[in-house]
Amino acid sequence: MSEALRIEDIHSYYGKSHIIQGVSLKVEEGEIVTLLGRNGAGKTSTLKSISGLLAPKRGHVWISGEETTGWPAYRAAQNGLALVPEHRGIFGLLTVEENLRISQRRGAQWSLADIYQIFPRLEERRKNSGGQLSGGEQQMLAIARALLGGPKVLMLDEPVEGLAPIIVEEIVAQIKKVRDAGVSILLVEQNLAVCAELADRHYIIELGKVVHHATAAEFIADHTVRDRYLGVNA
Amino acid sequence: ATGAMTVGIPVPISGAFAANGKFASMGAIIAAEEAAENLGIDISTLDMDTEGKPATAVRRVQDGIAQDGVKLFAGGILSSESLAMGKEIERGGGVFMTTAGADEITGSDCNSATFRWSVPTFGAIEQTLRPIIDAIPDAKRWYTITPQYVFGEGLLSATTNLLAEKGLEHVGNSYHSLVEKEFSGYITNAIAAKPDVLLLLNFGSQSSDTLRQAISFGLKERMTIVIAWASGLEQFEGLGADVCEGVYFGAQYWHSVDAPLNNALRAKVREKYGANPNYSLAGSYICTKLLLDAAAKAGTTDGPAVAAALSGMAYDGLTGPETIRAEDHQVMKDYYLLKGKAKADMQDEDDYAEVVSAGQSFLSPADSGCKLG
Amino acid sequence: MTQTTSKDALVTSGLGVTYNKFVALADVDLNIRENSVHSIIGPNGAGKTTLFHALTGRVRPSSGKITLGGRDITNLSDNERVRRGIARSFQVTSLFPDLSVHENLRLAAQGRTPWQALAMWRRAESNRNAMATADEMLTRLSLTRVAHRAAGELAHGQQRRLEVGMAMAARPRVILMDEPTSGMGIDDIETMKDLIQGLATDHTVLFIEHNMGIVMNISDTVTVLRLGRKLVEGPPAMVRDDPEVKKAYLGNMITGDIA
Amino acid sequence: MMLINKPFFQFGLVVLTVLALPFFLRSGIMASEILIYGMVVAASNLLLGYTGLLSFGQGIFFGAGSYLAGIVLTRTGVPVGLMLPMAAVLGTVIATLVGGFSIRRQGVYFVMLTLAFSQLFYFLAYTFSDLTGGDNGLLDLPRPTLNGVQLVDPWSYYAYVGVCFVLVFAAMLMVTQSTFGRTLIAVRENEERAAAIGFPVRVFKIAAFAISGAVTAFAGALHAMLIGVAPLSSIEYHTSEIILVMTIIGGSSSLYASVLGASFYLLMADTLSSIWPRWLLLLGLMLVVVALFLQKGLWGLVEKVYALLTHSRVPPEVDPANLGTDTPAKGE
Amino acid sequence: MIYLFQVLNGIGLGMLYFLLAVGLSIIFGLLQFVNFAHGAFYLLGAYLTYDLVERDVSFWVAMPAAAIIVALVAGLTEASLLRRIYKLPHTFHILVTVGLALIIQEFVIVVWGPLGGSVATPKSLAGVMIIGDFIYPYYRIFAICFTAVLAFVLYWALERTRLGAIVRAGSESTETMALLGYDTLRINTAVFAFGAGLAGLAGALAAPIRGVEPFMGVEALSVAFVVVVIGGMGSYVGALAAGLLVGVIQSLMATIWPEGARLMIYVAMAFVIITMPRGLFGRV
Ligand SMILES: Nc1ncnc2c1ncn2[C@@H]1O[C@H](COP(=O)(O)OP(=O)(O)OP(=O)(O)O)[C@@H](O)[C@H]1O
Ligand SMILES: Nc1ncnc2c1ncn2[C@@H]1O[C@H](COP(=O)(O)OP(=O)(O)OP(=O)(O)O)[C@@H](O)[C@H]1O
Ligand SMILES: CC(C)C[C@H](N)C(=O)O
Ligand SMILES: [Mg+2]
Ligand SMILES: [Mg+2]
Repeated sequence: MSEALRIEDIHSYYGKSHIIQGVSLKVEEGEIVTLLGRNGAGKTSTLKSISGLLAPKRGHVWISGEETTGWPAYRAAQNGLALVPEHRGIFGLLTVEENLRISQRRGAQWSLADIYQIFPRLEERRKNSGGQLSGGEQQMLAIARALLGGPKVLMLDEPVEGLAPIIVEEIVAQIKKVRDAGVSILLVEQNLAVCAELADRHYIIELGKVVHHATAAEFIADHTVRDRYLGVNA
Repeated sequence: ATGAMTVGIPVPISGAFAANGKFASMGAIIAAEEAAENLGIDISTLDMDTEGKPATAVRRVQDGIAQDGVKLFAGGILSSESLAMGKEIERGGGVFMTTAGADEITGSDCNSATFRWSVPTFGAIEQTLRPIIDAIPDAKRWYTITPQYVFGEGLLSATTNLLAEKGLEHVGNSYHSLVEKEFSGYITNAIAAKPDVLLLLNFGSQSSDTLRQAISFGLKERMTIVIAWASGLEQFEGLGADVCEGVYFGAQYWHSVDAPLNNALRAKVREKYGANPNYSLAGSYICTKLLLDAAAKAGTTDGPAVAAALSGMAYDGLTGPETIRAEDHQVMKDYYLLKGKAKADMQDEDDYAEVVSAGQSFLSPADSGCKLG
Repeated sequence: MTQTTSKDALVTSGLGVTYNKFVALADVDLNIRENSVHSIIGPNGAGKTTLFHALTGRVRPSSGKITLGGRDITNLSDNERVRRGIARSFQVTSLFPDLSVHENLRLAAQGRTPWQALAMWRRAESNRNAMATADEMLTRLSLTRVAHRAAGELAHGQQRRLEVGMAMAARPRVILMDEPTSGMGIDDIETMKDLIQGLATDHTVLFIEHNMGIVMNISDTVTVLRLGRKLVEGPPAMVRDDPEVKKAYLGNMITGDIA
Repeated sequence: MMLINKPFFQFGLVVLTVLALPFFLRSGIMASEILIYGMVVAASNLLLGYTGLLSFGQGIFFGAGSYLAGIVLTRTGVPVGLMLPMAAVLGTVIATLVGGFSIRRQGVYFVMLTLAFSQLFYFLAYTFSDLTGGDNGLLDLPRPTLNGVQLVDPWSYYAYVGVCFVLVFAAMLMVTQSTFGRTLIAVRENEERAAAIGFPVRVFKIAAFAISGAVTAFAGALHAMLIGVAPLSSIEYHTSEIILVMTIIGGSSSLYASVLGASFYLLMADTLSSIWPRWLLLLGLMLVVVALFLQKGLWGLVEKVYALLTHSRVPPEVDPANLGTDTPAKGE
Repeated sequence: MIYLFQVLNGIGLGMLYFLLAVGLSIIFGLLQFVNFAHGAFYLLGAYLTYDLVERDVSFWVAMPAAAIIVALVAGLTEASLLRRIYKLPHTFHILVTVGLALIIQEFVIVVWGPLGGSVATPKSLAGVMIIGDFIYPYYRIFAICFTAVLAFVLYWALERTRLGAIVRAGSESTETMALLGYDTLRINTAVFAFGAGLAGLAGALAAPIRGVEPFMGVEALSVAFVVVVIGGMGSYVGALAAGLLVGVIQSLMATIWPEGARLMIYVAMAFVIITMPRGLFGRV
């Protein structure tokens, strides 16, 4: 089965408010796909619905062929689905190293050593508690943790939000490496430059619906779409 | 005779002294039924949960007086609640009979409405210690463990006086608070003082805990252990025969005592509840009984009248002939010294102890510090 | 010299902060001119937020001196400093979520005269100027429509605006904003940009920002921090072209310039 | 704000309660106790509901008040009219001390500190028995006298308490409506922000304690006169616990909720305990039920009903009043 | 000399207090949950031991059995009840656990009656050790050693293993734990049951020393709180150090100023929180 991730007609709610109103998308193996959209469009909620943090009321989710609809988050995770959430979810009381250790799972293609190579800053601060990291450092730690879990599918929610450009570049490069290691990636990002840099395909979501779908090339070419849905020049 | 009568039974039914409360209300009921028979009027008892707290106790009593027009009250396990209730009942024009321990009740805080059946601390110590001293003359060194409140203080001062009089050595005392449960520290003190006798002046579960821990420290083999004021049969049940064997207990009441009224009560309780009466039950029984008899005699439940009838009354009690002293409303009755039996020697499952001696000793009203008009 | 300082709203000299052993900020000298828009940029972990913490009195500086309008405030408590005219907005939105937007602002305004608030007999509404300030802020932030909604119910963009409004309501001389546009959509960013620019007329503005679009367009001065130290300081154009800065921070400018 | 939470309406309810109780209760003692605890619980509510401080120390102030009554009335000639304000002052002083120390920590640690203090004061009272009467407590407290007549009859004393109750409550309503009260709410909602916009948070917390202590001690004194004793049990940790339970059962979104909580608890305890000796088991069950299904307390229920009747907005599910105690202690 | 004895005795006491408190501390550490029912689990453990020994079950079977039963009861309670209230403010944690404590305590009275009872020390450990003037029961010596070993094993498990880190991580964000592939609900239940089980074990161990009575839980709870707070919430080492400290203070006071023994414990507690806000070893 060459599909790493596939979701069909997902509907999710927060209490009564119908936030995700029928999203379908797929990520082929080894692909990087981005999910674009304005604030509040439903990007994070989509990721939550896939990971099981937010149980969809309708629709289906397959992770590398196996249907995981309605699974609790921990099962999906054990099944190779990693989500790096917006708020990063660093364990403030654990040291950086402990944060990483508890995230290790057998068969992961990344060792602690690799991680420190990739994020030297984390090695410098490994004895600090997670709570003492700056915003950027926390983001790095969050991604590092996801990798240690040895994911088949990696979902990143605005991974470079609030990061300095130099770090952004590092991370972009890093994400490429991850992809090359055979991990399929679903990326939520507001920063078009980053998307353009990375993605093979794009989905644009608005008000909880996928409103546009394009390959990287089409997307670069097509200004009208970008203006319409993302209001870049607004 | 008068019409229907109600006796209020203000005792701790919930809380740390719940056990005493449970038995107390059982005893009261028996007394009420008896009286109902004899007097041919219906008599009811009204349980009032004091939760062992003076505040609650007083409120219940106030309500009893104001709502249900209750005038007769038999109960009060804890000194604090009994003292408070006594005052309130006097104000409310009722009459109160209690078994609580503090000397004040028929001493400095005595009042026209309050009577006390149980022997105060002075008598308790006299009747517990003298026989022991005679029995084991070479026990020269005594150590005491005392709860820090009036009841304990009373027992302690009586003890020191007696030891002084007998020229025996009081080698030390450890005070503890009323919530203490860990006594190993005090026992260590006692061990260090090398006494011949360890005298426990605390009450209820605290004296049980102290005894258990003392025994686990092997003190039974090294010295004589005495509990001056055992709470009665239920305490023996809690401790078990092995623990009690060879230990001396002072007691207000013992079910096997051969007195007409007691034999009758024992029989009644056996057939009604299939068990022997213990101190809480018996105490409550006699208090209720006395109140009812007096009320019948007075032809009214009105406090002062009943009180008058009680004062000076002489009757056949649970410990034999008993009289109620008019000057301070203290009942003159026997206090017992018991000695724990070995399991093997027990005749029946409640035969935990033999009665070593019984007798009466009371301070004169003058010395008790009671000023009753 | 003397007349430059007279123009300086906020001055730090040799300011340093260390967390346990870790040096987060070291001898930073800043001169923030009155009614200027002064932005702080720098890599994550450079010490920007820490600098704000030090300026507002949230953390004690381990060395150095802070003066506000010539008065030394280094040892004043955080609430003292608010009375002296420093107010801040937070990198992570921090409001009174269950209170109405109006009440949020009223409190912020009242915070200028906190001891008055100890009056247990005076009704809150009786403080005329606090009420007035609140209303004024509502219009300036164009939140009047939602004035009586609970702050927690607002959309992200509105919450960020209120966050800034809370700082403004204290009518401070110097207003500190920590990444006012973080997590905002492009359109919201524009509004925020204009708002900040407008502030400069009657406040001195000091803000942390990662969005170069804003930094380069509206700042009078830009200070670049790195590893807790001041790297470069100057007008946007100069900073933008500084090779050091490029290397240390901006890289190939893949953030921000797109907006 | 819902109509039923508006100050004038709440005051109406208070007055109504005082007038109505005599018709519903046979016992003037019980009625008086309800009013007295009503004050105590409202004072605890001022801390829990308005400031977000979960205090296990309320019993300290209550006991202090009743001891002061005991000492003053039995050992000095000071009249009741003077004794009551003295109690309030004493309460303020102790509360300021206890509060001042406790608020150095937040969240659970704060709770634990107040707990430690309540134990500490219990043992102080217990140990220094010449002042407090130790386990016996102080006996023979007289009821107040109005122009020569002593208020022996429960209902006449009830009237006396009723007047105090209405006055105290009016004062507390005023406090909660004042700038001060509104600032307390801000502190509860987001302490860090409150400090950042210029409020000396600690001062406000301590002030809240002071008021709470004053009212509680005042009530404590009234209670001592009600039962004629100043018992050790008043200052017990257990008393603090019950006060807290009443506060939560009542709910903390309005002051009157506290009166509701107090009445409900006292009446329930009174009936249950006469029905079944093991009534505490039922109480336990009830606490669980309240926590699961009645998080805004009885008053929350009233609000819901009212909202249904008037189709107005129902307030948020979890009582925001408690969020303050939710944030675990963060190190400064 | 006497002071030396008191210190030794205090250490014995302290180990018991440690065992009593450590469960509370662990539970708080993971769930940020103040468990006012902890004392009740201690009570239950003691009564189960009492009951089993009364039925002539060997103490050595009764003790672990009691602990396990308590753990099961606690686990069920967690899964069916407490689980629902973690999200709520502390207020409700306290309300529910206070309620739970009452329920268990009254339940004990209903089943075993309001009177207490004694639990005989196992034959093998009857008798006392005598060194010069110093007398100490073998059973208490056993209790010390037993707890000491247990303490060591626990320490290793909590601070040195990945498991420990997981437990501590869980205390911060269950959602993130889930994203990392951990079934947090199960972890919570397990840890709560374990913590309560330790309380039950403490009760079982204490039964032969103190006997049983329905209100032993209340006192136990307040001691446990003091220990946990002095040691630092959620800190394991803290619980150990504080347990010993409290034990020794209490013992020494028994000689120096007996009336004040309890008072001093709380003085110490207040003092520590004020001078060392996080307790001796607190992380939070
Ligand atoms: N926990 C929640 N409860 C209620 N509504 C929510 C919740 N989280 C998000 N929403 C709403 O769902 C909608 C989509 O939110 P979501 O976070 O998925 O958007 P997003 O595309 O991730 O936005 P951003 O780019 O700011 O992250 C928004 O309108 C938001 O207000
Ligand atoms: N409480 C603390 N204890 C120890 N170190 C800390 C603490 N807070 C921050 N730090 C460290 O100080 C440095 C500066 O942190 P700060 O939050 O000021 O960075 P920043 O410039 O705001 O980064 P960002 O742009 O990501 O917010 C970081 O390396 C951070 O790890
Ligand atoms: C019942 C009494 C003999 C003892 C009890 N503790 C009291 O306070 O009096
Ligand atoms: Mg999002
Ligand atoms: Mg920052």
